Amino acid sequence: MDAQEIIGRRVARELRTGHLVNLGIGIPTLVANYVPSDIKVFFQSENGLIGTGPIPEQGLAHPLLTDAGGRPISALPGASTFDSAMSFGLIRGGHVDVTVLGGLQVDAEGRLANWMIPGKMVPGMGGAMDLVSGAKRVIVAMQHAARGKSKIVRKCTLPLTSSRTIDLVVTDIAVIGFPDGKATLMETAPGLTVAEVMAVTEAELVIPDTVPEMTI
Amino acid sequence: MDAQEIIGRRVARELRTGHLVNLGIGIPTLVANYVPSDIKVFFQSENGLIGTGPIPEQGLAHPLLTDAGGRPISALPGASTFDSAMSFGLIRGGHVDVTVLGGLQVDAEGRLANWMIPGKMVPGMGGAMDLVSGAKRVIVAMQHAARGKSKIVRKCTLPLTSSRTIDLVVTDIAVIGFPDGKATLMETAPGLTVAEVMAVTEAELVIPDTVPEMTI
Amino acid sequence: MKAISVEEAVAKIPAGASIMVGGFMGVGTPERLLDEVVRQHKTGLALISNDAAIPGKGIGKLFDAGLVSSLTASHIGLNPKAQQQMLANQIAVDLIPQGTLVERIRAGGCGLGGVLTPTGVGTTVAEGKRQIEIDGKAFLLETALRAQFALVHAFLADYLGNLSYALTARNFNPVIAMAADTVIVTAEHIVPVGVIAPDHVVTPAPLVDYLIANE
Amino acid sequence: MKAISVEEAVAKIPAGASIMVGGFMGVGTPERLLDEVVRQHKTGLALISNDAAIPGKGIGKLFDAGLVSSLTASHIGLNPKAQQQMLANQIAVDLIPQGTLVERIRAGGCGLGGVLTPTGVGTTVAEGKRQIEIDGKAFLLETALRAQFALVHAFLADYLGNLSYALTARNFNPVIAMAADTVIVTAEHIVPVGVIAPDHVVTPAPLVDYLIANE
Repeated sequence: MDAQEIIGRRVARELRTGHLVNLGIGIPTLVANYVPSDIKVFFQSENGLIGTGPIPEQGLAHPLLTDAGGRPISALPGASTFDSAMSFGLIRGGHVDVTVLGGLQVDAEGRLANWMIPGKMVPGMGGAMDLVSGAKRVIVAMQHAARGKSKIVRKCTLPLTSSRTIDLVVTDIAVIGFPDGKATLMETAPGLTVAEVMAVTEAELVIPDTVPEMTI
Repeated sequence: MDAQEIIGRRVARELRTGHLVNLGIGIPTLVANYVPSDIKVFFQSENGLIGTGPIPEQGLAHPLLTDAGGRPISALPGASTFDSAMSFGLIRGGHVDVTVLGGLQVDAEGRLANWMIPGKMVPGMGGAMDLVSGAKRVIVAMQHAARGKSKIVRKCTLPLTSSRTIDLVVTDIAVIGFPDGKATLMETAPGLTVAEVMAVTEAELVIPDTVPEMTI
Repeated sequence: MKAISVEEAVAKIPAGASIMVGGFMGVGTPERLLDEVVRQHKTGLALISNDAAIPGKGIGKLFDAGLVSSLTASHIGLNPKAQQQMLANQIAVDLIPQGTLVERIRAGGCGLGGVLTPTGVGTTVAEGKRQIEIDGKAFLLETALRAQFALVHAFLADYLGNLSYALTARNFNPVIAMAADTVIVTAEHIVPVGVIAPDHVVTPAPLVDYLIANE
Repeated sequence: MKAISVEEAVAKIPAGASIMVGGFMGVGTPERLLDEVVRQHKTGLALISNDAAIPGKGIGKLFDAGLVSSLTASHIGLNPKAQQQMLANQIAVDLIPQGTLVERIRAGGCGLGGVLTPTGVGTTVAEGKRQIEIDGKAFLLETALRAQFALVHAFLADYLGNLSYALTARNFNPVIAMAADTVIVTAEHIVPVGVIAPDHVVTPAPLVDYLIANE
């Protein structure tokens, strides 16, 4: 199982029937592929849709039905469409139960930086700041490290996405939560020891008495 | 022609094809009866309708189609319905071209008091404050005097509806505008002289060189 | 969303709860829920609604039964009972402009702290409120409004909880459906999923907690 | 509402005008209007839109033709031309959170001076903005946004100007239709009055100034 699949499968286990879920681009998008069939969630696309379905078959795509990246999607029975004011009313108003976003850095207190690398092109924050500020639960799904450097850092050096802290980080090697506002190792990826995770994590981690392996 | 009909007919002449118009309760409601057939306006009911039509025939009323007072109305072809946030977005956002409201007092600078008599029961301002603050043009339609006392006063003694001044008052004996912020006699009712209007008006009126009779 | 009986739904509302109720002069009000609130005699309610309707109809029933301890509304002019209870200090009444009321509820539902409105500047409505100038124009800062429960009346509800509304019965319903911790809905018709086209859904299913089932 | 040709409509837009354009990554954008804006070479536009789409599509065409002098948007990540023009200081770009952007436009359309949003507090977005505390929680004061022109794309438009939208092509269109001095609309289908049921009208007719007629 590759790193992205581990992350996608583990995040999917956080979803419950009835949840309204918003998935960011990149790894978060994969989560939809791993939702167990007995769990019925609503996926929101922030361009104005609840009830996103899979990519339509060849020849069935409709030009006015796309995801937030402009790619064709389908809509499940019971879907609803709305304008952008409603879409972000849902997001900022706490109606999104879970948002899953990519990350550049998450720090020891749960702050997220995911929209800007100073000195590089700034494409804009899109809906990320609203999602992190407003969703009931924020899960970051990302590789644990980039080019050998831990993305779980002591303190974010990149510009923050929100002053609101996130709830959970799922990486290819660990699940980290923030009880009492401190990064805490909740689970390790199959086959990895606590010490191995700590060794590749810049932030200091609180280590509970028992740290189970991820079930994926 | 009775006083109310004079007022209703004269106000109706202020409406233009394409106008979005909101009529308050009482005398303003009568305006709809006197709109010339070649003028096509949209009437808004602030409970969520553009395109209000006449009271439906006996037996055709629908319980979910009423005016802001809860009375059955009909909807004309091309009508639209919406929630209260949209309804007041239209009102406050300047999309209502003309609102016609009743008045308790209008003063020499064009301020309106129409929602509260201290010491009496306060039923609440409903949508009046939003209408006066937000409509493009505010016309007050009222009797010139109540119990022998002029309602066009030097200065409002009743609580104001808005700090925004109104554009026109149409009464049974005069049309008064507010160019340069001063109550100015624009027209007199048929058969009345300027002196007769001034005699029953508490506020000082600017009198232009020519004051035509109302065309109704 | 869970489909439950009207008795079960109303049993979830404690005495003294804050409730928003849809409807405009009794049109678009969840009558079955209000009848059951009266039957279960839920006292001390903090009620937020456009108006007080009239005795015997819509929200008026709550005043008839003496269940309201406070009311936030834009007018109560057509309900003499509500007026009497206000004058007798049995209920605390906060009368606010209708556009301000709906915008405060919308803010509560959309995660905004409040809005700046020109309505009420220079009037008694401005008393005790922060006034903020933007480009030389004065606005009142009106804060967000939420409640524990929203009692919503829809025209169509599908099995998932998607809602649509009819004609002037829409009014405050979709707005309060976003601004309460628990949203309870009655519908004129409960229909299969797909009967309401995606473009015609006004309140998306995830906003609805309980739908009152047919008997 | 007046039905006019696309040439006449665009001729009303002066060079340097502020324009809001509907669409989200090119979906729900009035392409015919943008093609004509390019043909008439309207330069120096102050553009307000969700994004910059991609070259050759939707709003992207305005960057291809070098017509934009400033852009207010939530992201331009998928349009390299817009990015190049930003880096070359040919266009001034103001990037703001998407929810804040749409709420600022809604405020402009609804006569609000602004809204208080938690989005951006404690980030670079907060720089230079008033921060207001309500019940101990911090919010940014985000002010209303309007434009001279809104270019709207609808699915159905009736002869009076009532509009409805399809699927995810709704996005910013109904919001900008309230926030501009002049509203110009293209529609996939122009239909007789009554084809759009009152409950399905999203943008009421009086908001529309010009509808682009079929050729």
